[in-house]
Amino acid sequence: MLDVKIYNSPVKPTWCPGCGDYGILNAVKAALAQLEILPHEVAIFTGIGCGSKLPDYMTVTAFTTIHGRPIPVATGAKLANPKMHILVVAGDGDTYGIGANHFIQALRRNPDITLIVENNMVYGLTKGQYAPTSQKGMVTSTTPEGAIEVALNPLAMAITGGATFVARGFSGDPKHLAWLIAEAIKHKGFSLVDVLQPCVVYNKVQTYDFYRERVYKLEEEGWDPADRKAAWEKAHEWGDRIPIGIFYRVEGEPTYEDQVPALREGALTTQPVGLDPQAFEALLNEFA
Amino acid sequence: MLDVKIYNSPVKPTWCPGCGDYGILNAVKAALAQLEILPHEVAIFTGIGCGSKLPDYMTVTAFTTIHGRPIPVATGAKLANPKMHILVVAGDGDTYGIGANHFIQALRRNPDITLIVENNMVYGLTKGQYAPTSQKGMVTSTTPEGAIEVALNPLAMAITGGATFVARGFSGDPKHLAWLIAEAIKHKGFSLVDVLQPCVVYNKVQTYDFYRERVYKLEEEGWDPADRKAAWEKAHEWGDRIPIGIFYRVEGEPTYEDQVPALREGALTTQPVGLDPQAFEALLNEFA
Amino acid sequence: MAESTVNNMTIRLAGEAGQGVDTGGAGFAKALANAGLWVFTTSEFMSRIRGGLNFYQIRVADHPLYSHVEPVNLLLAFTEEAVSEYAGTVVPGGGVIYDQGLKVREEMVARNGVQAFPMPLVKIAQEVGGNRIMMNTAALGAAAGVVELPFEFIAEIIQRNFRRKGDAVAEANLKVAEAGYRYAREHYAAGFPWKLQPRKTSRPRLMMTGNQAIGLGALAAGCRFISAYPMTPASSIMEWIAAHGARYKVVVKQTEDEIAAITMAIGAAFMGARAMTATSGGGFSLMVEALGLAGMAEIPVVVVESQRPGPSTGMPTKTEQGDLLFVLHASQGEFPRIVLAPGTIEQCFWTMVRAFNLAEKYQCPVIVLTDNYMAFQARTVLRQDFDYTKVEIDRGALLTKEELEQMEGPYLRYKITESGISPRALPGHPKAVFQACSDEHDEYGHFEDEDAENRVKMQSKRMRKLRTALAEIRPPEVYGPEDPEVTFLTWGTTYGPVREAVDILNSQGVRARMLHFVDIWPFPVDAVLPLLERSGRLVAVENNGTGQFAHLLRAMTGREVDDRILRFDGRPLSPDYILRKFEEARIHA
Amino acid sequence: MAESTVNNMTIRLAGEAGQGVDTGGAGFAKALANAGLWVFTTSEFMSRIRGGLNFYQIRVADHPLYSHVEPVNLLLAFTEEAVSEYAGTVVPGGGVIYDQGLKVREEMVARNGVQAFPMPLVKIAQEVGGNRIMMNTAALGAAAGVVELPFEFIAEIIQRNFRRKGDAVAEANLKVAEAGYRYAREHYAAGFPWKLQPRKTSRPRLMMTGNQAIGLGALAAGCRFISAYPMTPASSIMEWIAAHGARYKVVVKQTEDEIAAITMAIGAAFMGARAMTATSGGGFSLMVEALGLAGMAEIPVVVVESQRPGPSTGMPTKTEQGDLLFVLHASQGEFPRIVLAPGTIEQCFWTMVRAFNLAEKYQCPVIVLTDNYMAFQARTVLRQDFDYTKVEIDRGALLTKEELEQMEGPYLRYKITESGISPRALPGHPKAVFQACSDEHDEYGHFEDEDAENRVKMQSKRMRKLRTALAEIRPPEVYGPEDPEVTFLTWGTTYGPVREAVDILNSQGVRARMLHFVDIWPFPVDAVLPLLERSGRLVAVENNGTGQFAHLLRAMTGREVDDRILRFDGRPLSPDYILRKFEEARIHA
Ligand SMILES: Cc1ncc(C[n+]2csc(CCOP(=O)(O)OP(=O)(O)O)c2C)c(N)n1
Ligand SMILES: Cc1ncc(C[n+]2csc(CCOP(=O)(O)OP(=O)(O)O)c2C)c(N)n1
Ligand code: SF4
Ligand code: SF4
Ligand SMILES: [Mg+2]
Ligand SMILES: [Mg+2]
Repeated sequence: MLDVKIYNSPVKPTWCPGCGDYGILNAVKAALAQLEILPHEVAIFTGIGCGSKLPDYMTVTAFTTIHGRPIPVATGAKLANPKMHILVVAGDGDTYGIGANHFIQALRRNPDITLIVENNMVYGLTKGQYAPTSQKGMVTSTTPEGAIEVALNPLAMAITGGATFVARGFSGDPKHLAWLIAEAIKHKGFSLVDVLQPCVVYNKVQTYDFYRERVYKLEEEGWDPADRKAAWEKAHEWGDRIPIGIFYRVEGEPTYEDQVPALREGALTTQPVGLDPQAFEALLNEFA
Repeated sequence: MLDVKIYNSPVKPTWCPGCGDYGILNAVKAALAQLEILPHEVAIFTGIGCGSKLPDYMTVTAFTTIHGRPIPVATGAKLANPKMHILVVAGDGDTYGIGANHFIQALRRNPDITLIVENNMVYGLTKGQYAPTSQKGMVTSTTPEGAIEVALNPLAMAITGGATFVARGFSGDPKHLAWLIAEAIKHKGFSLVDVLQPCVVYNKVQTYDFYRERVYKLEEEGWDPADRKAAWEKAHEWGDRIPIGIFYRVEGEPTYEDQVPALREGALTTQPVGLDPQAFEALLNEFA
Repeated sequence: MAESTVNNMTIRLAGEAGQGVDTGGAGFAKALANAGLWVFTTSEFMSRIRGGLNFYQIRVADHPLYSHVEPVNLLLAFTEEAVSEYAGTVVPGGGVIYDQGLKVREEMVARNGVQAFPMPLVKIAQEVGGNRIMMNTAALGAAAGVVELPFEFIAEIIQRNFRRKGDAVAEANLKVAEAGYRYAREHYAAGFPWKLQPRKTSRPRLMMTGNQAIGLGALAAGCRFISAYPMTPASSIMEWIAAHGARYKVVVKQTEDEIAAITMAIGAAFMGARAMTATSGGGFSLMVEALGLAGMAEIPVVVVESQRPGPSTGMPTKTEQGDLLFVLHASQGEFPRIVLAPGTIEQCFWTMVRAFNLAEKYQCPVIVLTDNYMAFQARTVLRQDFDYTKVEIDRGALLTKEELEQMEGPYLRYKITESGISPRALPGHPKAVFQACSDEHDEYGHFEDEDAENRVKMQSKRMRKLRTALAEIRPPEVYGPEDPEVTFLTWGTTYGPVREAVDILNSQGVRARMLHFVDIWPFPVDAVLPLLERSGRLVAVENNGTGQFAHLLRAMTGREVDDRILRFDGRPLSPDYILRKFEEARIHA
Repeated sequence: MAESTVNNMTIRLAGEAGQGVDTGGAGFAKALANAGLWVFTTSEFMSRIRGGLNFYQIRVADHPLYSHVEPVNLLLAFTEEAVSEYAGTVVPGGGVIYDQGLKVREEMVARNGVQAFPMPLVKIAQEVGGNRIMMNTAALGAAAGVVELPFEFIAEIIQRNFRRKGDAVAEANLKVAEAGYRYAREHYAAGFPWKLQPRKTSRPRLMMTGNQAIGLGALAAGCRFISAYPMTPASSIMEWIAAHGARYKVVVKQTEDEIAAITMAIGAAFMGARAMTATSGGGFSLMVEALGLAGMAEIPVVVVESQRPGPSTGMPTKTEQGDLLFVLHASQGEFPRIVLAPGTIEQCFWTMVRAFNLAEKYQCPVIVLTDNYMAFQARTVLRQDFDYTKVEIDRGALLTKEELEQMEGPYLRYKITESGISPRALPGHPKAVFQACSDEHDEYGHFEDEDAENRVKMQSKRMRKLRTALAEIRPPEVYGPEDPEVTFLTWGTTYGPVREAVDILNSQGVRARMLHFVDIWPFPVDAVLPLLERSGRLVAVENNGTGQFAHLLRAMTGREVDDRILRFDGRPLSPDYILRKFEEARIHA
């Protein structure tokens, strides 16, 4: 167990007081400390949004990319250097809106990446438009008569798409969340931790109280995360009771990077750049 | 029942002899004829690929858009003029590759659009690279050691994502396919007909024979398409037996266009352009 | 006490996000407009939702205003940081209003002859209204008190703004404002030289922001469809239209991304609805491919590109004109597009009307280029300048039902014509069966991506539309004397700052002129050449780092500018800034 | 019989997709190369997988070739359509080989002195090889027979090409080829004036295509990562690298779209792998946003943009240089990028090596602009021109482990420096903890999207890299005499056609010169200005419809070209075309 302070940063968060992102920041730090992963051994990739500012408030290798694209950037990074721990931290807009295609494709690739989604069911940074996870009927600046789309179900999508680790956390319970994130990082393969994150400014429905009244922990009810079909069904539970915890987990599936022929001899980044002259001559011979 | 000949076009298909797309073309024509939809009452939107050339070989209103984008173009068209029948015809690359985000989002919007996917599990027009629906291990020009991604399951995705009509056809059985397409068009809401389409040049595994030996019709086995969970499970059946038919159907869900406030008084395209002067003055008053 | 200056000052409200800087400022500006004064507001916001430091700045005068200016006469500071950061912007003799409870060292404020106006604002709010959040209402009242604006104007705006929150809230706020007003008037008004006095106006005025004018223009033009994805500073265009969508029958769709935004609009336009999207540079980047689709398939679509500083995410809440060359050349291959960059609130409105007409007449994408500065600026304008009888809807060569019915032979969607314009039919009519096509095609719309001769014909046809359009492309506005010593070359949203700089220079005896471009592409080269001949020193003034318009001018005319006044620190150009740089250049020359 | 011309002719194979036009042509070309001849091939393919009409054309000579030419001496037509479409391209005295079984009217062929060479190709194939598919092997044999190339060269290539299909197949094909050879030699060789004779070569040669040279250059440069999405004409770059990925340890990823393609490459480059992507204009459109990310976050990434005719889907299998201004200005805001456009196979190779070096030295995106013409052309080149000892890997200011360990104070990823280059550290080292950032940032990489001063510093730092890079940007290649009457200004893949046109003009007594640009951005203005002073008539030669380079030249130098020779029908420029247009312009002038 490392001291979480090593991840501290001089930068003060610009999040609103009470924002659910604070709990996620603390949970990420706690999970890394628990797993004894040093700041240079992990790289965090984010998109753009309130939540995506997270690594700016840490001391850690990071890349704040563009809105919606942290997953492919992280995938390229993982393939270049599989030895680094790779986290993606992004908003629901980043992940299930503009970036949803990358999300879908990552599920079936199974790179050893942990995706933490700050799911506040709203577009925070752009001032409160609705999000793909907004519940039908939600009134926002772009849906003054209420959203007419059915909300996207990230967990059911992930399970269907081939994810090997699917969990949901609640930023109001950072300890539980830290445990989930640590489990996700330990998992070999792609892991999703969708986090119920209250946005105290723009989401007046899914508040701390809303969740506190509803969430319960799967592991406390003896949930078996090995059953994919049951997990899919469970992912649909959203009402008076909202489950958090690990919905689905399967170990032993090969990771993406494990299957790439070019990586058999290790990370690309540690090998000399350029070709062996003989290898080059062999290439030229193909054209002779 | 109209004469299918009214959809004929002077343009000769450029598809390879034996291509599964011929069967789909015939089935589309037959379904339209059966439903007595005239060429100007339907608009077909396609992407780019072998299959996406389909409306070029018909007499019908059409828009061959860009690779991956027929779904949003069609959605815009439907919202502008809900009276037109709207079909999207596109390749698996178009729909589940580059365009997968639009696919996912359309599922939860439920516009009254029929999506027909020419699923040959390969990129035909660009000469045989693997596709999102290619089976793991498939050897192509970009995967000389075999694809390492798990194939995307379009039906399970569609069911999970909120589709209200999910079916699979086989282009080697155009009669059955025409029936499916007609059912899909009749369905009020978003309908997916994923078509097993042999590519005789680039897919040497999923051939006509491969399918002929395996496909069976759900409706012949008394399948109940009302059960969403069962449909999701059924969508995973892929082996010695491959089901075709309607996996899932739910009627009565409101369509996207039905819920848009601005459309309550009918199609946008039939209304005069510009504002009533009094309405304009009322707007100006907001700034006074 | 110094002689007082009436109706010519700048007031800045500053504080954290969430403290009501924006709404308070807008309310105060509105009160001034109601008092018959001319108002110009700008603001600066951080990319965060709560906290930080934002300001909203109101310039007010007896005459129409086109720009903000930098010096502040009265600062309303809601936080300590607001005092320490912005006290330096206040001119000698000016004042800083702040709550006594803030940890502010009076000497800090009182440097350079600036007056400190500490007041018990929170106390007033709590005592009179019962609520410390009403502190900013007290401050607004205090500001009015210091400048001696009759209280009725503040009262009216409070009534209006708080009405929907219930009478009790309105009443409480009114009381708080009045208490603030009285306190300030009593303690500080006598020593404060800037005053605001109501004026009678004969011609009714409106106050609106750039993005509102864009939304209003779109509605006036008959826009029926907007699909967009939120992005500062464009978001409020969609939001404003959304608020009016049900009533004015406009379909408003927030999409999954900008690719869907523009392609949905293209689908709607294909069907015949006037359709648009709005975004900033990052979102426009994602629209690039579909822009070419509209070019090739000849779909009329209007794209508002509201610039902010790049590259990439850049400075999300700041301003820049860095995307000109980008939008001019975006997408592979060559196709006609029209680029318009309005310079005033009025031009935002009329440009949108023209944009929809030009899009349908030339069946191509029209890009309206604006930016953060324009999006958020608010100005008093004359109501008569938004005269709906002058709004003409021209749908171009759109075939009527009758024309279609009488048509002999098949309908050719992409008919080769001298003008390049092929008569357009909307889907749904039995005669209007055709294919729109992103591939090179024949006149019907069928794929024809082999034939060389057809290619040359089709590509030439499309490009001819640009030549045809040139006839109605407007020359730059010439402002200032004949025979200038110096000509400021500028475009888009810099209109106001440059115009005011030109006025000041002329008042100082420098024969300065402005050439301002709204219509940028197709480039009105024939109109420009004679103007360059008698330009004197030619100075490009642009809110970017390289002088993109100067680059374009040289490419199109060969003429290189003699100098460049550029700004790329995320802040808008201002008359002050331009004059400063102009002076520096003169010294160095 | 006319006097014969030795080793100077063009052979065209034409037929349906799927008939082996491509592989047969490439095999024949290789045989000629093995015979010590210089070869240049081009091809034209339809956007379909089977059927239609394609051709593959081989120009062969005793001296190095840089371009194809249009007139054909010998046509191998596999279908009736191939005869009817292309017989007109054959010069008087030339011949058309086709199967007797085709419905071809001999008079059709024999117009204008062209000779018909009907032969029983299918019969030969069936009798000798047992298989009618081998007809094209018979035709290739026949072609060699007519030009009297010793059969051994055909034999060798057949052995090599069919080996992997088993000895029996190779043997059968050999027999078929020989029978075709014999038949043609007996019946038609005497009357055919063009002959090919083997030459001894002292310097070993290679034959490769543009896309292969790009792939080879990438591997030589140490590229370890390519993520791309298929798009003609770029696809074969990824495919060629994929075929070598396992052996040469290059991660090759076909992605879900071009956005993922470039962003994955950016991720890999961030980690320290040399990374690239390759696409055509439509795909590049989708990469535009991430290009700016690479610019802002200072990530070295190489993007090959292989042009084809737009707008939009356009003509997928044809050629054009229509994307120059697009790639120069793509993405919002202003940031450094480097644009290189190789003109020959050799330049494709070396440009890729330079691209990776420049990307890492200046920590910015480098765009290599090529097109369909270059992608598919094959040429014999000297092996010595691919000398690996001359390949230098320069990773620029990349901090070593030792340097990092000795570093005092925190590592500043975006340190402000005079050159604009901030020393780069790769993630994974305890000292290399930093943030790469798409938002405006401070030296560490933290968000700093408010501060005006920091913005100016950072933006200026980034832009300074371009000034620094200018020192190693190469001037255009000057080819032709001093004191020219006419200068052809050209760039990228038009090198060969223009060079050969210049040669012909000079041989005719016209003092013509070529200025050819590989390095386009940053624009080498200082090197260019003196060259323009003594240019004579300045004529832009471009494979597009508007003269995009001429536009750029004027923007950068003020100099307008006197004339433009443009082509935008989807076909490449050729020496013949250039001379024809040059002559026309002379007549009209
Ligand atoms: C291409 C692009 N489009 C739009 C934006 C504007 N934008 C910034 S953050 C954001 C959405 C934020 O929502 P989410 O991802 O849910 O994050 P949150 O702020 O809620 O944490 C948007 C639309 C952008 N930066 N880039
Ligand atoms: C943005 C973009 N990227 C790539 C391409 C090239 N391209 C054309 S069709 C196609 C894929 C075809 O596969 P699919 O959609 O499955 O259709 P099929 O040809 O198999 O019917 C691709 C990658 C393109 N046209 N546009
Ligand atoms: S707007 Fe919402 S998500 Fe953003 S910082 Fe504030 S509370 Fe958090
Ligand atoms: S390549 Fe495949 S999908 Fe394309 S036309 Fe040929 S058989 Fe059909
Ligand atoms: Mg969110
Ligand atoms: Mg396919």
